[in-house]
Amino acid sequence: MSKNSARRRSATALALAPILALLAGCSMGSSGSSNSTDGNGGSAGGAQQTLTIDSPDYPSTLDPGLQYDGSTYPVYRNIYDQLLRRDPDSLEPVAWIATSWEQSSPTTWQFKLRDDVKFSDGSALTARDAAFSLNRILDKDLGSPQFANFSAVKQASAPEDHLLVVETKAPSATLLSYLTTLSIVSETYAKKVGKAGLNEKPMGSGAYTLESTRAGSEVTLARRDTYWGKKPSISKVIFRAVPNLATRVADLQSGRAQLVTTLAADQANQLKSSTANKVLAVPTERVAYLGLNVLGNTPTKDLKVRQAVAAAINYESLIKNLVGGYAKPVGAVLTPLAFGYPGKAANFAYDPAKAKALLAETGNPNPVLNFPASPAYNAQLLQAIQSDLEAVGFKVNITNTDQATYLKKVQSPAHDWGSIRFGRWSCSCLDADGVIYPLFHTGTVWSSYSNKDFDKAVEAGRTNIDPAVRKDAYNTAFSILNRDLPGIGLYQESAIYGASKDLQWKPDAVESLYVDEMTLGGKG
Amino acid sequence: MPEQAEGVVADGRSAGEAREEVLRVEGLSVAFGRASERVALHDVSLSLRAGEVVALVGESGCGKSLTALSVMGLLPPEAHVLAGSITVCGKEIIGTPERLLRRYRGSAMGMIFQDAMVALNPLQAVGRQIDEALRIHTNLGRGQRRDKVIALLDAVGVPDPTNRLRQLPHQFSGGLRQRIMIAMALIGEPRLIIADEPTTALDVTIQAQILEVLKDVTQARGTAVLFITHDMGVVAEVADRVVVMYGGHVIESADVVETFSTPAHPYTDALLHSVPRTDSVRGVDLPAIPGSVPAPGAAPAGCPFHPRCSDATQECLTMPPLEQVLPDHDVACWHPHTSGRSR
Amino acid sequence: MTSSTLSPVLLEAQDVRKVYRIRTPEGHRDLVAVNGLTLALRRGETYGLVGESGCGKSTVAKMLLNLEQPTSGEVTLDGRVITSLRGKEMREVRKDIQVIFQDPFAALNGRMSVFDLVAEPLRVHRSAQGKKLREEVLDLLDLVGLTEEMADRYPRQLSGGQRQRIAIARAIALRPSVIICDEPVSALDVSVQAQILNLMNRLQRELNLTYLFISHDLTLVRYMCERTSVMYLGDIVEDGTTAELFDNPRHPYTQVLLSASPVPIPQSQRPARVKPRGEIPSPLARPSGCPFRTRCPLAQQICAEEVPQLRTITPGHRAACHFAETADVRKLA
Amino acid sequence: MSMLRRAFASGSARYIAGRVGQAALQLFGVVTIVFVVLRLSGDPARLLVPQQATAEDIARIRTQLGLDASIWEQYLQYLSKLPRFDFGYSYVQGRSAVDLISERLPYTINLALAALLLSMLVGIPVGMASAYFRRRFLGRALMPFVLIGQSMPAFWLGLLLILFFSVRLRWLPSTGFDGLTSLILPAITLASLSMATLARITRSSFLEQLNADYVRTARSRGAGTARVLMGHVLRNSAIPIVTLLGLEIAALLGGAVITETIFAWPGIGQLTVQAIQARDFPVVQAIVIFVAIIYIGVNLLTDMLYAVIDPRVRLAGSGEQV
Amino acid sequence: MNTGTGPRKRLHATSPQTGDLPVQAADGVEPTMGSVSLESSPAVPAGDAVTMPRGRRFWNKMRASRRVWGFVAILLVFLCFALVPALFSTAEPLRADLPGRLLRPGTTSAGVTHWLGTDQLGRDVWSRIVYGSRASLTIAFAAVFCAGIIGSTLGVAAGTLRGWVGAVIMRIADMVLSVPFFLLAILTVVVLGPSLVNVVLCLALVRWPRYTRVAYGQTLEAQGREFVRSAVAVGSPPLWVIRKHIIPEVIPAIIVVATLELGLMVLYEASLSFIGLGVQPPAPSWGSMLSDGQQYIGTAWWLATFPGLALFLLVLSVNMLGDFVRDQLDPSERALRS
Repeated sequence: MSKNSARRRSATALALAPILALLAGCSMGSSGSSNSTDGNGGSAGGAQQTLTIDSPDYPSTLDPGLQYDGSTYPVYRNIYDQLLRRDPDSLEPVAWIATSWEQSSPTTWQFKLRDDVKFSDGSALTARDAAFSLNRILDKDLGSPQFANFSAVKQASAPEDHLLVVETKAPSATLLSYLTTLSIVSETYAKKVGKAGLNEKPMGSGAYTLESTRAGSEVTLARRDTYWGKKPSISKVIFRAVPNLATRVADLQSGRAQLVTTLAADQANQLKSSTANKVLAVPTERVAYLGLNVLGNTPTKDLKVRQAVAAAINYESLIKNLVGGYAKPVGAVLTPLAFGYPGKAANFAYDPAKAKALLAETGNPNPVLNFPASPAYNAQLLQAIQSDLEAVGFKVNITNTDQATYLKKVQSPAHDWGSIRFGRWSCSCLDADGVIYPLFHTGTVWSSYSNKDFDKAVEAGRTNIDPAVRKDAYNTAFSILNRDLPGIGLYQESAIYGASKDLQWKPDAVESLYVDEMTLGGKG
Repeated sequence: MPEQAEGVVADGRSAGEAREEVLRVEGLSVAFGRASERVALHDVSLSLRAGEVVALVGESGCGKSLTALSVMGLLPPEAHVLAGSITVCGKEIIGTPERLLRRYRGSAMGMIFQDAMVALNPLQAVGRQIDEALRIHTNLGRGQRRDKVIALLDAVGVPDPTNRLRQLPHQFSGGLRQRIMIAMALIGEPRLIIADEPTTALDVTIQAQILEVLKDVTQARGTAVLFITHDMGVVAEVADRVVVMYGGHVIESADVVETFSTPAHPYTDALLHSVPRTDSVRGVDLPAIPGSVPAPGAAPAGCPFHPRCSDATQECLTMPPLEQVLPDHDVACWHPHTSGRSR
Repeated sequence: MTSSTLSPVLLEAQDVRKVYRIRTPEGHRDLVAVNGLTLALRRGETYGLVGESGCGKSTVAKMLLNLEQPTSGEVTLDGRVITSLRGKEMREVRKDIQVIFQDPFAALNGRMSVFDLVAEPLRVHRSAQGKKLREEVLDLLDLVGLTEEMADRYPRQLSGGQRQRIAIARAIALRPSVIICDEPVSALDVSVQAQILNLMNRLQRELNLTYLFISHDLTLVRYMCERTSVMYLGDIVEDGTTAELFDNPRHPYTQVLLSASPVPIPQSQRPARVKPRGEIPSPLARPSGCPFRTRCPLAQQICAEEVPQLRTITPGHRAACHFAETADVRKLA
Repeated sequence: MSMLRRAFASGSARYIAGRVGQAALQLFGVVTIVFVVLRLSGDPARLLVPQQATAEDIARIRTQLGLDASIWEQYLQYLSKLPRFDFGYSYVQGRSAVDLISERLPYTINLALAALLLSMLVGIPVGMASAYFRRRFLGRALMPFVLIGQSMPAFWLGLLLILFFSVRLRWLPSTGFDGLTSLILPAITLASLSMATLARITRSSFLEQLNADYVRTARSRGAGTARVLMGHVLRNSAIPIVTLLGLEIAALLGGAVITETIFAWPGIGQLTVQAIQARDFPVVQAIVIFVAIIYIGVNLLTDMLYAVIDPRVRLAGSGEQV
Repeated sequence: MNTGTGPRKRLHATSPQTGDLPVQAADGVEPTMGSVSLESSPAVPAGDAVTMPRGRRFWNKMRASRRVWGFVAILLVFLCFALVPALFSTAEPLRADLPGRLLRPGTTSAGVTHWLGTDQLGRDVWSRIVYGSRASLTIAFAAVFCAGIIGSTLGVAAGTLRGWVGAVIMRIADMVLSVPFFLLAILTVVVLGPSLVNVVLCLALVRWPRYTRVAYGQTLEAQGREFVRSAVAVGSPPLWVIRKHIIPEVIPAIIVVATLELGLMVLYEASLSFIGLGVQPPAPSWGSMLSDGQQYIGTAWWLATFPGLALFLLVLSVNMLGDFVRDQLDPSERALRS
């Protein structure tokens, strides 16, 4: 149906809704074709296996040029092929559509692409498509949120059918990392259907194609028989948005879903004793941290106060009790998975006596810390931190606002948001640059810290491609950070999944959720 | 009852003494409250013969409506019968199960209520409401019932009955509504009609019309009417016999002419004289009855009228029995006025 | 009796008219509640206004009290036009013109004690306070025949007659010169009515009150009033001294009304009644010509065509009928 | 049917036109207030960009969304598009706000009607029974029973139902939409609150009518309990019940946020919360308009229903007397 | 005049019918004063329902109803919790004890017996319920109070002023009613910032139109009452009429609505907590306990069940009392219709 008429029709429907509601019966339709959701992919082998995956949100778009949040990416990356993938174990970028690559200059990269890849409409995937996909994100008119990931790129081009050339503005050490997130769309198709069409009817070269969607709640993908790679064992996969955690667990327990994402530790532990289900967990590059306001007019301006905060927190207890062991201690605001991780720093150790002493030294043993938060963060964790801090004499006021207000507040250039905040950071790049640059570099939206030496070090890390030089730069940067404590690393988060015991799958650190790597059916 | 020899009485008045007794109330006492703490009817007795109109007279709270509701078996849940018997066409009402009573209501006895505006279901077409008694009590077909309803509406003077059947009560004027009430009470051809202040809410010009219709249709059918009112003018208009109640007691019962000419009970007498008459003189005080009517179930011991009675003596602190003072004229008073009022 | 005809006019209504705009399914329609009424009350008299329900007599009361604004015409009290008065000015005037409503159950706020009810007019006009207020209230209660101990009771504890006494005490609290009595006894038990009428008459003598006595009950009006107007469908159809009006009614409606009124005389001992035809028409659909013609036993062609004017038949006796001189419906009975 | 026709008769047309005019004004007010307050309350651009985005990235998105214009310009631009039913495109999903709403409408309607039906099927009989048997044990025991529903938060009740019927018994699906069975649990959850309110309204309305004079009249004709209740009282006590049902249906169609969240039901309620949290202005505004239209429409419908139930209630004003 | 026989002692010294002479009172008859004859007040046994003032009748009914006292007792207990929580709690409600988290009801840890178990941070559930009653009751009563005051004031104003002022008030009320609750709630919390006070304000802002509609209807009805006209006729100024006559008519219906709303407010606070905008942690409220506990419904049932039970008892008591009050004050129950 044509976009326009569809809109007009639904507009009329909207205007008449109250009447329609009563007159028209009310069948719940799904756009595209209707499907019967056979939730039980259960038993063995066969060609027809359906997998149902519950995650908290509905993908905000199926256009890979736009959003790439945790609910969106896992869906469309099964429809599209990426230029590169990561090795599930080493997490290094490895060949996928690009079979090999080389740097012809510090700012020019050349990628050789596969020549046997076809989009699901039958057309061949060429370097032009890849270049288009990248340039599209860089096109300011698209307004892609991914722009920031590729902002180092100057332009991409396709001098040959299967040769992709990417030029960066300056040498970029993280380019390959980011290119693992680049999904390749068909230039012809994208130009034909436009932005909206790409969202509603995505067409890629991946292992699955879109079968149907259902009003903000379900996306069904079907296996492509003409896929160039290994034929996936699961024939159909349904991504469902189930916002409530307890409901997701119930879905798994009742056999409604075979894989549920984003579990919390307590709920995961509940599944451990189950005979039908299991917990899949993997440490991610996501680091949980506390941001401390160094610039604003708050007690945390005082280094001693910041040190007291760092000493007041019982890291082990948080990890053991609240994150249920599904986390690992960190020594900085970075995970060991990322390049530039400096190792364990002495500062981050639970020592309440020291904290009290430090506070006593400041002359105010009971400083008041304002702790802005949003419902997006685990409330019990915040309360545990609050409790730890209050145990050494702080008075901590947690103030929840919704995420939009929260962001506006903590990103205010006036640095008047409060004293401490909790955050979870990942950059999909496995590199210190993606974490400490935006968090602590002078003038970035998140930073309430300013240190010229630190700025110099992270800038060096960003513009050099020599790993040794970079490693040095980050060592310097982290030593400054660990001294000044504008942030405190709490732990490395794990991605926790609940899965039916029938599901064979090894989750990876970047939470990619490739369905083609999963199989259903008894062991073996 | 001893003398119910006759079958159907075709003609009302001429049948005279031998007319069938339609209603007999004997020693009826009714009380309110869980412990019967408020006795609202004391030993009420009265009887009605076919074709007769008996006016039950009294002011608010004297028990006249309660008597009527007892006859219909429609006492409110907080009231109950202490003693006595009520027979309608020879059938006992007191103690009869609700299921059986339902069969009598609307067929053996019908009731006309005071305010037709609220006594009619405001949301049901009047035809349907009139028809309901037929639907309940007869096996007549739809058409037959409709014909009956139309004929009756015509008889009570509702113009264009065929079309107005479908209308709702609010679409009728007060007078027409009361005519509809009458038709509704009469449709089941009951032997007894209880009319509870059927014209109180109406204007005098309309009242005259309604009283006439009521008399006409009941006389034609030989229906006995227990006519409840507080208006002595209306009593004079309709009644054959008058039963006066006060404070839950029957205090006087007599022929209509005698009631007005020689009221024996001081209350009846005072009631007749406290109303301005054509010969009342402006500026000269009316002979008012002091005090006020006792609340239902709260009449003083003894003669309920004694606190307001100019003739009251110590004796009046016990209740006088209802005794015959003249032929066919009963009164419950220790000091009845037997020869009319002196003033 | 004749003294009142000599005393000056106190309350006067001049051609007051009240038309309500009513929305009906067929659009806006005019409901003529009062159709140009002229009335003059002389100081010290009791003036009767008789009519059946819907004839507009209560609307007249409300307009005289300035509780409703007339569509046209004006009301003067002691020579002062009060129709246009508002707010404070009108509240001052209210001291002088008071009202007794029909239903003492509805007209007294059940949440207030008798004392507060009687004290209310004194309080709002700040005419007495504290001990003086209490004395005055007790005086008023005494004046209407109630005891001091009644002061602490609530209306629901009182009988209808007692309630109406309280309403009267409220009305006389500010020593008004005129009291509009809108059906003052029709909600009361018959045996109590006489007490209230006697009280009203006594108060009139003692306080030199002027009454407008509105009623549907002819016998009451006949007993209470010196002069009387008869209303039908928003019009005055006949007025005059009460004696003349009742002894020699000239309008067929008055005659019918008199004839139809029930009197406590057994049917067999009084003349036959004249019953009007049909029912009172809706004020939304006033008949053309004479408003009574649809029910009048004597109606002629002319009655539909011409509106009969209120004209003097004998001095002090006016009627609005084309055949006022000869009409006598009683002959038809 | 004839009554229906009469209720909608010519005189009503003007009344309805007047009401629609008023409603339009009201709608305009709501839209304006929401428009202004929304824009003062948060920045959608910050929510759209990834964490590592720079201030320039955010500014770029703001320009892209037209949020850098003055609020007046934005407002005028928004208004100018409204007559064409152009409510704009979702910032988050890029799809037209109208599409997003209409896609979810059937789910919302289904759930709302199911819940309404359920609460009527339980609430009205319970209310009737507790009024009729008010002096007996049954009448007294029924109300606390329905009150349990009224005092349970939806998320608690919903999860209990899922745990019991889906996880333990495996009788009913926990989430999803497999026809009627999927509807049962969310409908019960949603109905629990309105059920109790409805029962109470029915009870009080019935109590009032049971004491009415016409009931005695009907009994004086020999009508029995069933006839009195169903033939007379029910219709006469319907108006407050219909009023409440109107409010309930408006509220339900406006979205049952928590029930929808628990059962992953893709209705308007979930969309509302998502859109507000993401400051997806076009969608929020479209929802506001949509809900207000429903509210106004249901109000109007309720008014018309009054006229059907009680012909004395004329849409156009006072009734006539013949 | 009297034809009876024997000597008679007159009950009345003179004939009361003459009216102008004082009447001697007999036993049980009111003595009269003044010159006008007087009806005796009806001799009604003391304690009779019909003649007692409303207030006393209410208390008598209440005293008679054992059920009602049960509900009053529940409310009183909650009130005591809220006023002096320290007397009833067995542990510090805010202190987290991570090793002792999610303990089953009845478990003893570190010398403290957790009768209702501990929550996900190891805090004592019973103590949190006790302390939580403070926030929950404050929110419920304060929100109802604020919304009731604002709403009824506006309703009475709209009803007395009518005209365009009334129309504007009522249209605004309609406007507020037609905005989804969550939108309004979130926007309010966003604009004001989350705090106990602001939750109250937010709920008041969302709920006032309910009272407005009821107050408006009652005011219109009261204005049609004859005693209001009577008050105007004696010259009462408008504010006097409103204060003395209209407001007392409006209040019973408002009380009825308020009792219905009270329970709802606790639920609403729970809903706000569910999306994180309710009472701020770590302060306990039943609503936040419920919403925090819901995730644990499959593993630690006691987290949500006990605050839920407390909420149920509160809602039940308030509702049953509300029903009782309504049955006594407002049998016609217009109150619920808007």
